[in-house]
Amino acid sequence: MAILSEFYLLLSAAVFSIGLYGILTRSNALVFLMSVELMLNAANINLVAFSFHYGNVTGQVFSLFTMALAAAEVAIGIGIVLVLYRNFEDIDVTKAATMRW
Amino acid sequence: MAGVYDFVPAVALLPFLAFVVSLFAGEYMPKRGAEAGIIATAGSLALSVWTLLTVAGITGPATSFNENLYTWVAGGEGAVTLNFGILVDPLSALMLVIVSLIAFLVHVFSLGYMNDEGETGLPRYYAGLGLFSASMLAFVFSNNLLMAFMFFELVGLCSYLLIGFWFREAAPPSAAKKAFLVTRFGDYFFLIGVVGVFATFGTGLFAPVEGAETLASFPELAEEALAGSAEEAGVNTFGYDPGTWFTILGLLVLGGVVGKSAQFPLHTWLPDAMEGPTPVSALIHAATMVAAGVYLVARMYGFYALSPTALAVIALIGGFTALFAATMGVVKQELKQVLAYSTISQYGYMMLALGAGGYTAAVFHLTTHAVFKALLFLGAGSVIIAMHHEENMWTMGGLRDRMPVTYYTFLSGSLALAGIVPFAGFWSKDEVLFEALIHGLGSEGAIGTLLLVGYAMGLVAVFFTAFYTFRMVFLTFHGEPRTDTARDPEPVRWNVKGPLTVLGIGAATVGFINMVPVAEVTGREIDYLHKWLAHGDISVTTTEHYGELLHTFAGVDPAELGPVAPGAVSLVLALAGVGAAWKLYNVPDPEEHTDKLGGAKTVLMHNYYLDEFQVWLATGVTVPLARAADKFDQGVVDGVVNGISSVSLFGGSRFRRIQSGVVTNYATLMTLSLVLLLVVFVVAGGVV
Amino acid sequence: MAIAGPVEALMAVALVGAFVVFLAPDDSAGRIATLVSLVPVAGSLWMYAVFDGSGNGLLGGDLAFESSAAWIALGRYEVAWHVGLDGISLPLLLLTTVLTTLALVSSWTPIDERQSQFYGLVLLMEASLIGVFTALDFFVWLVFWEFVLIPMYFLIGVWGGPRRKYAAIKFFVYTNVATLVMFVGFMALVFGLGDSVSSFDLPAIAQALRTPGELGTFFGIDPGTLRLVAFTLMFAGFAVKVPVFPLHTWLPDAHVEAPTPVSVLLAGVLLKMGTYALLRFNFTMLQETAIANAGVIVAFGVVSVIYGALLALAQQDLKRIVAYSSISSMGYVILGLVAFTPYGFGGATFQMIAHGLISGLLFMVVGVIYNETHTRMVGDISGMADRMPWTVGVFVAAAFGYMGLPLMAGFAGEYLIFQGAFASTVIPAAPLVTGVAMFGIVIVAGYLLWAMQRTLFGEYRLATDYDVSRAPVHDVVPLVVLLALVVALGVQPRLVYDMIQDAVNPLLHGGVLPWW
Amino acid sequence: MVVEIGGFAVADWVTLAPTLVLVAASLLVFLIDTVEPRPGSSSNAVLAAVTTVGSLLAFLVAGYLLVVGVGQERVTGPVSMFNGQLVVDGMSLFFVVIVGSVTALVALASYDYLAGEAYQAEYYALVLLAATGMSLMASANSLATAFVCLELSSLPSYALVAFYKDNRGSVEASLKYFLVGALSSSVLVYGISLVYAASGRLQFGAVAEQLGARPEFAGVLGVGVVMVLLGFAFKTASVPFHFWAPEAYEGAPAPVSAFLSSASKAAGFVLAFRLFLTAFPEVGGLAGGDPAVDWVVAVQVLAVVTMFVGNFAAATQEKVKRMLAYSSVGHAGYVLIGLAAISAPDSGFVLGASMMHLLVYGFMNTGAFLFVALAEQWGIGRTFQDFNGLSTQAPLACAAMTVFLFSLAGLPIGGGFISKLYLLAATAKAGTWLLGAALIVNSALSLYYYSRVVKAMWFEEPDGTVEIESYPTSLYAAVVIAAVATVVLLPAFGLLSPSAFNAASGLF
Amino acid sequence: MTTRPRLVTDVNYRNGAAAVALFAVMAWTFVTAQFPAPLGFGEGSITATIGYAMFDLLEQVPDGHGETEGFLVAFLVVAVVLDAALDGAVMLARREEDDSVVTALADGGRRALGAGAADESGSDPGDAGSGAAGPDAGDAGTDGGES
Repeated sequence: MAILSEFYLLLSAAVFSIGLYGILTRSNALVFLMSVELMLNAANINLVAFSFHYGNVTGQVFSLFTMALAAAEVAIGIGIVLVLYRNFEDIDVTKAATMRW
Repeated sequence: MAGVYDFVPAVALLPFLAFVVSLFAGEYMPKRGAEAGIIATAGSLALSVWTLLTVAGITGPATSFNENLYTWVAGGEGAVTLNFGILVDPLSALMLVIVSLIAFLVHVFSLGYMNDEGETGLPRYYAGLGLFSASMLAFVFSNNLLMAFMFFELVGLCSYLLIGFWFREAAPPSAAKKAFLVTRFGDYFFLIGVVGVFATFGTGLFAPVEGAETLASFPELAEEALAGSAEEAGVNTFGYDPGTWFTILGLLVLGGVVGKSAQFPLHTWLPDAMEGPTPVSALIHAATMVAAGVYLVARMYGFYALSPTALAVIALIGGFTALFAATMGVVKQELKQVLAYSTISQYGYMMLALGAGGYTAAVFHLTTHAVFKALLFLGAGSVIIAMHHEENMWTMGGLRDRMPVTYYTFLSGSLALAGIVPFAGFWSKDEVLFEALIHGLGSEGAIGTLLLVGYAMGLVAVFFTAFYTFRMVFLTFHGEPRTDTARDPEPVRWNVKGPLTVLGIGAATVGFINMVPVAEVTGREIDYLHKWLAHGDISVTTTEHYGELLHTFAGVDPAELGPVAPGAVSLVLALAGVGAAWKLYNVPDPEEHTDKLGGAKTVLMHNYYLDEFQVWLATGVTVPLARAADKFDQGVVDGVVNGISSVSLFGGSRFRRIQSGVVTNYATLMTLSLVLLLVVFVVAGGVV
Repeated sequence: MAIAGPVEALMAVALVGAFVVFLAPDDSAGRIATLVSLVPVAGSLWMYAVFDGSGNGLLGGDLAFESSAAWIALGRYEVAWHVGLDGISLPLLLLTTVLTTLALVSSWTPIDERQSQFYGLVLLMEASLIGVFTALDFFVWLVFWEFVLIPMYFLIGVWGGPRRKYAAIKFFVYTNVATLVMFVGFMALVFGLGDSVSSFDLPAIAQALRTPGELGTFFGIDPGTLRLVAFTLMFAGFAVKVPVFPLHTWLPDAHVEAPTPVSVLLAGVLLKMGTYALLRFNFTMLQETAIANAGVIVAFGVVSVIYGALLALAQQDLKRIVAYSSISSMGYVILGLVAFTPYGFGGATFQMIAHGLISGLLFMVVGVIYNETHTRMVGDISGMADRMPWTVGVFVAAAFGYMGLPLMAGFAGEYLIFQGAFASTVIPAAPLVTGVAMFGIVIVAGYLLWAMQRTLFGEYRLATDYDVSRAPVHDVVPLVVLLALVVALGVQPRLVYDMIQDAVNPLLHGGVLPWW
Repeated sequence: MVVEIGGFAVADWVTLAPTLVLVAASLLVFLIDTVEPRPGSSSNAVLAAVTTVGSLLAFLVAGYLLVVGVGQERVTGPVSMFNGQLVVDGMSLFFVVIVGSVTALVALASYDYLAGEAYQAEYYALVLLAATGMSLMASANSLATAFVCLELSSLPSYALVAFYKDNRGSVEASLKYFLVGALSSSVLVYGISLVYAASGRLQFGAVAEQLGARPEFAGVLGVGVVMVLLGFAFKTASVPFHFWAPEAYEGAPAPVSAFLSSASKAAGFVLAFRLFLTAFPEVGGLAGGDPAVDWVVAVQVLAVVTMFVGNFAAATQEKVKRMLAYSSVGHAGYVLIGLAAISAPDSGFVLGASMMHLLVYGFMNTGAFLFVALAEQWGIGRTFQDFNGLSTQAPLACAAMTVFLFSLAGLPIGGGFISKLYLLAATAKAGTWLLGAALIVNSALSLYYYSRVVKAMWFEEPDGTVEIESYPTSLYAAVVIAAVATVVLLPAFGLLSPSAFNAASGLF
Repeated sequence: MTTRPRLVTDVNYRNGAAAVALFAVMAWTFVTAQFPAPLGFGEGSITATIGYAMFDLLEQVPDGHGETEGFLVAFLVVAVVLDAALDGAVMLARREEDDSVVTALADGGRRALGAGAADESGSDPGDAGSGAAGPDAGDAGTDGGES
């Protein structure tokens, strides 16, 4: 007995929202990066679940690419966080707010 | 036929050339441009006389002339064609002579009044005179209403230029402005009338043009429309009854007449216009600008004769103005002011005559008035030269002995003005009153009553006219000199005396062309002017035809009454006026009896507060209105424009605050908009 | 049909001349520009002499100097370079070239910095103005129409008065919005025509719009409503340029701040773009809409006349007076256009020329006085006639021309409009409405006479510290030339009126109009 | 597998030549960097030259392919390759032309701009890699490819914005860009996963086929479509995912701002066009009937809001560069009209308008940012007042800037005039009056703020504190070339508009 | 001060509500969707299929794995992406010898002159408030409340 696909969706929505919640409430850049990872993985849950739902492997393959891209993104992200720290002596994303309006 | 008619345009063109020459070359001429003007007006006079003789049939068979010469604008199908053309008939031929004669004399007189006094800017002066004469002459021979209007306006321009000749002083430019503005106000109605006439009839011709196909004149078309149906005559009456519509048009045109001929209530500019050089005043009052209005009514009399209402209005305006202006003339202290009011008054008589069906009388009075009023102004100019440009009569006195030529010619003019037999004014004024009386008596209904009212006012005015005229004469020339200047006036030269003499003789004799009472009494046919105007090559501009029209359409008919008794009445009144003046002012040391008038004097001195009223209209109504409009424009109309921009920019400056600089806030906003979009487009299923 | 003709040559001369002048030294830029601008004058006079067009260019008349070439395809719509002249555009072309040259000459005195840029921009503007009055393709026309704004913006903004920046931006944005609004209106029409047109060729569109039944339903809007919407949008767009109350407030600011030669062109030519466009678009293409709403349109015209004149009465600045009176005078053009009579159209077109010359003249003469006195306020100067007799003489003549003195061009234009409007069967209560509008001639006399009395006459007095002397000859020459033109056109309007009449008559035939 | 190019039969991947040129150039840059790791000025010139030539070549090749009709109806029809993951058609080539031209201009300008900076090789390599990603986005025909290519263009961009590592503005800009970008790509990929959930496919055509007009899971699909739409909104700097744009453009080195605001935006748009028109036409109701997911209206809303946000915020800026950044947001709103008004019967007309606007925008906006680069190079400051009287010292550059600004505002001095009116006509054609009205209002407002710069340069008196000493050649050249191109695009608009129209029509 | 983790106290719960709202909307949508039973995979190695798919060897994909799509392009591009990421990350992360220099590009190199920016703010509505918005002005946290 397979689990109904709606529940995968619900799970992924929950993961997505948790990641988003982290982004919205926390100001630490690294937490931000981690939260983004959560959100990307929420998508992966969907992809894998619906790969099974439709009986094709497309979703699974794509989820692999998503992971790879997540890694690349974090690489750049960490680089930016580094220079952020050097310039602002902090990794609080809300501190870097000199440009506005 | 290369006859005199081919040269008629030159009557106006010669003074125009003089204008050009004086303007550009006057600086280099010994008399600063006067030469050109004198030669040109002399030429015009000669041509005019020749024309008159031709029309009279003295050089050949009596003819008239009416042709379009020049297409100003051709509108093509469905639109009227606007032409310039020349109409020479007895009326215009006579007027041409009068105008060119006066213009010539004024030019000569100006040598004495302007050149000898060492005025500067003379080329401008003579250029103005030239243009003035040219415009008036062209106006006189215009064969259609539009052309007439155009030169009518040019006359107004010239009056502006000449009244404001001494522009460095404060008063003349103001007077010039007033003259133009007030007449412009009248011309506004005139212009509507012109447009209306063309729109109604498709033509503005005063008289039909004979040619390959005859072009009908608008009075004829109006006559046809009244007689038959408007559609048949091809007349568009804009949904009105033809009679009503023609009355409206006539009254609109009359607006211009009232303005230019200084009739009540648009007469206020004329006394102010005395700020101009005196020869200019002579020209304006005698032959050009002011005469233009009355001439216009005479010119299109065939149209007015169709409308009893218009006639009654003309007569009433005329009669009232005659009396009204005469009363104001009684209290004036300046020589020229008195003359100014007398002009208004006299033109009122002409209007009265026209309104009362006395076409010939009006033309007669126009003629005699041209002569004696020009004389009086030039005489006044002579006095002013003598008095070193002092115009107040109370500073004069006793000039009779020191300047006899001026005195006797002036006296001749005054007698004419006062209407003392046998001077010119008597005959013409008498006829005006006579015509008003007989038509008032002879016409049925309201028009008859109204004409009688006009007559009554005119009759009363006779007394006042004689009174103020001789008050003026006595104060100026009789008694003891009241100032040193009056004791030792500056002598005047031939160029002043010459024109005075010519006109002085004229003022005494010109009335003989139409001595109706004498003709009546003696039974001899010496009413030459009647004959002159009664017949003509162009039948629709003859008094015969006008008489028919008056009878048929306006219901104006003469009563059977001899001219002698009414003439005697007015003569008695005139003599009474002279006598009163004699009694009061022909004393060595006259007093200002006007003080006895009390409050009435104040009212009269202020010209019944009409100036004040008109100034109030301009500065008390129009200017505040304009200011209010300006405030509205700046505040509301422009305010909305600027407001939109301010609101946008303010909105922008608030709007950009969304970009708070904190990336977490961005994320929140992004999330919220995502939620919003989802709610609208997914949960609710779209906008609609 | 040639690909390039005299029209292109005129434009090219102005355009190339503009760039030459941009690179010229400041000292000689004015002279070079003037010389260059004489070529278009000569060219347009030659075109006038050999003009062989007939009929209305948009309604199948024979165009003179026509040329066309394919240009752009927007979707399935062809945009082609298409220029040509008919009896309406040729007089306006003449006005443009002549007035530009005179404005250039009159710039010699007042423009004393960055001359090469100034004169180059004026020539640039001339090139685009030529385009506006000759283009026969909507997009080509629109390019020129909008391009005019750019040199104008700089001319006001760089060389203008104290509030030049405000005035420049106001003018710029205001008129630009107007263009966009108008554009949408026109596009709706073109698209509403559906398959019956496949280009933006104005004659094709005009003829299609005048053919009953060609305009289809567009997005549920029935043809009648579509016409009304398009008419409204286009009228609003053009009304800004004219300008018509209440869309006029950019004008006084622009005029007052602009340097005098620019005011000359602004009043003399740029305003005519608006009425020209109204004539070409609204009153050629959407006649039944215009006729059905004549009452509203004429109200805008009459209100402009009276309101503009009243505003002029309240002003103290000579240029502002002339600026507001331009609103008044252009109101007459609206009155003439909406009359739908031969003289209405003809008079309106003639009035464009006449007002172009006279307002240009009046601005120029105010400028000459300003050059000497450095003030334009009525209260600051009096008795100028004492010091500058000839200039004042021209001033008086120009002012009377403006008041509609007979035998000057303004009278001819106004009279013909009145004649046309009075007999109009389209305007409700035409005689009355015309009569009301005509009251403008009294007010105009009021404020001009008042201003003249205060400034020109009376005792000489000046509130600024300048030594006033007679104006230099090159300041006076353009005045005299203009005055001569004004008089010539007043005495013989047929110099241009015949071709105008020939070009406007077809507007009253065929199409949707019942008769004429 | 075989297509014909100009008479020669070649393998289908040859049509990807522009992309391959870009990749090759980036590898060459890496190679040069390897040979001389700490480059001197001479190798900087080589790097810049390689980048410029490479992107120019890509531009020319794409242009050639476009002209000879590759991938277009009149020759071969769309060239689909790699089992439908990529497609080369008129639209993709058209956008490669845009990307290539912008990249070439940016690379040319960067030579002077970067003089004396370290990490030049990395800079050029990243530019080229990002350009590669953008050119591939134009061809992507599958959600997977699309996402990967999008990341290829995004990741180098983040790094490029932070190029001035020790400059707070640059780093802050990069941080915000990255964070917003990361969030957006999460949203995008989640959206993709939902589309997959609703259809079981990732390739555009297959998705459309599976969904049909009445998809079973409209709700899930709807969430997916909206999320994908917003993912692209990030790339195109459209509201509500535009927040990064003002900061990133302001903080980044000016050539990078030019690159991002022109090329990157164009790439985002082409992908959006292709995705929505080939994957979601029927669910959007384009084939008739009620839409299951009314994304057209959603785009309309976004377009209007984007216009207003961008232009109103731009109107009151103090800094020229930030003003241009906001105006770039505003222009995204204009271009969105291409999708928003797509319901028209004649959609090629509408979409072609957007494409032409992006093309012209590529030159005029790049030019404007490059002028700012010039100003930064001069060190005169960034506010409007700092530009006061600049025309007296640098008339040529100021004239070029004037051309850019007026063209951006839609005045007939450059191609922007026709493209903006074309867009306005498109709104009329589609009967979307609200869009037209919004375009008019915003256009007017934009004229106001663009002319503020012009006013500062030409009307104001210089304050006299700044002397311009250098006139950097390559930067000047780039500015002037962009200006000339902008002007030439007015008369030459007709040379390209049929391509855009045909390419756009080809999507239906 | 030790470096052990501490309870975070500066959590912005208000912003978090947005995420909760999003979850509510998504959950409502997903729960209302009625998906049929999953098809599931048929015969064949999924791992192998993933490999075939990555290399576009689609003819090798077993029938039971449905219409699996090819990913060769994505595969190649990801390779380049990783390249780019590496390049970018290295560039950013590399430490300079003298990284103490901190300039603000946002000031255009005119920090010294920045104070005079309010020259003509009165004359032009567009410049309203120019004095208040200096680039470094609001750094201290005056801007928290906007959103």
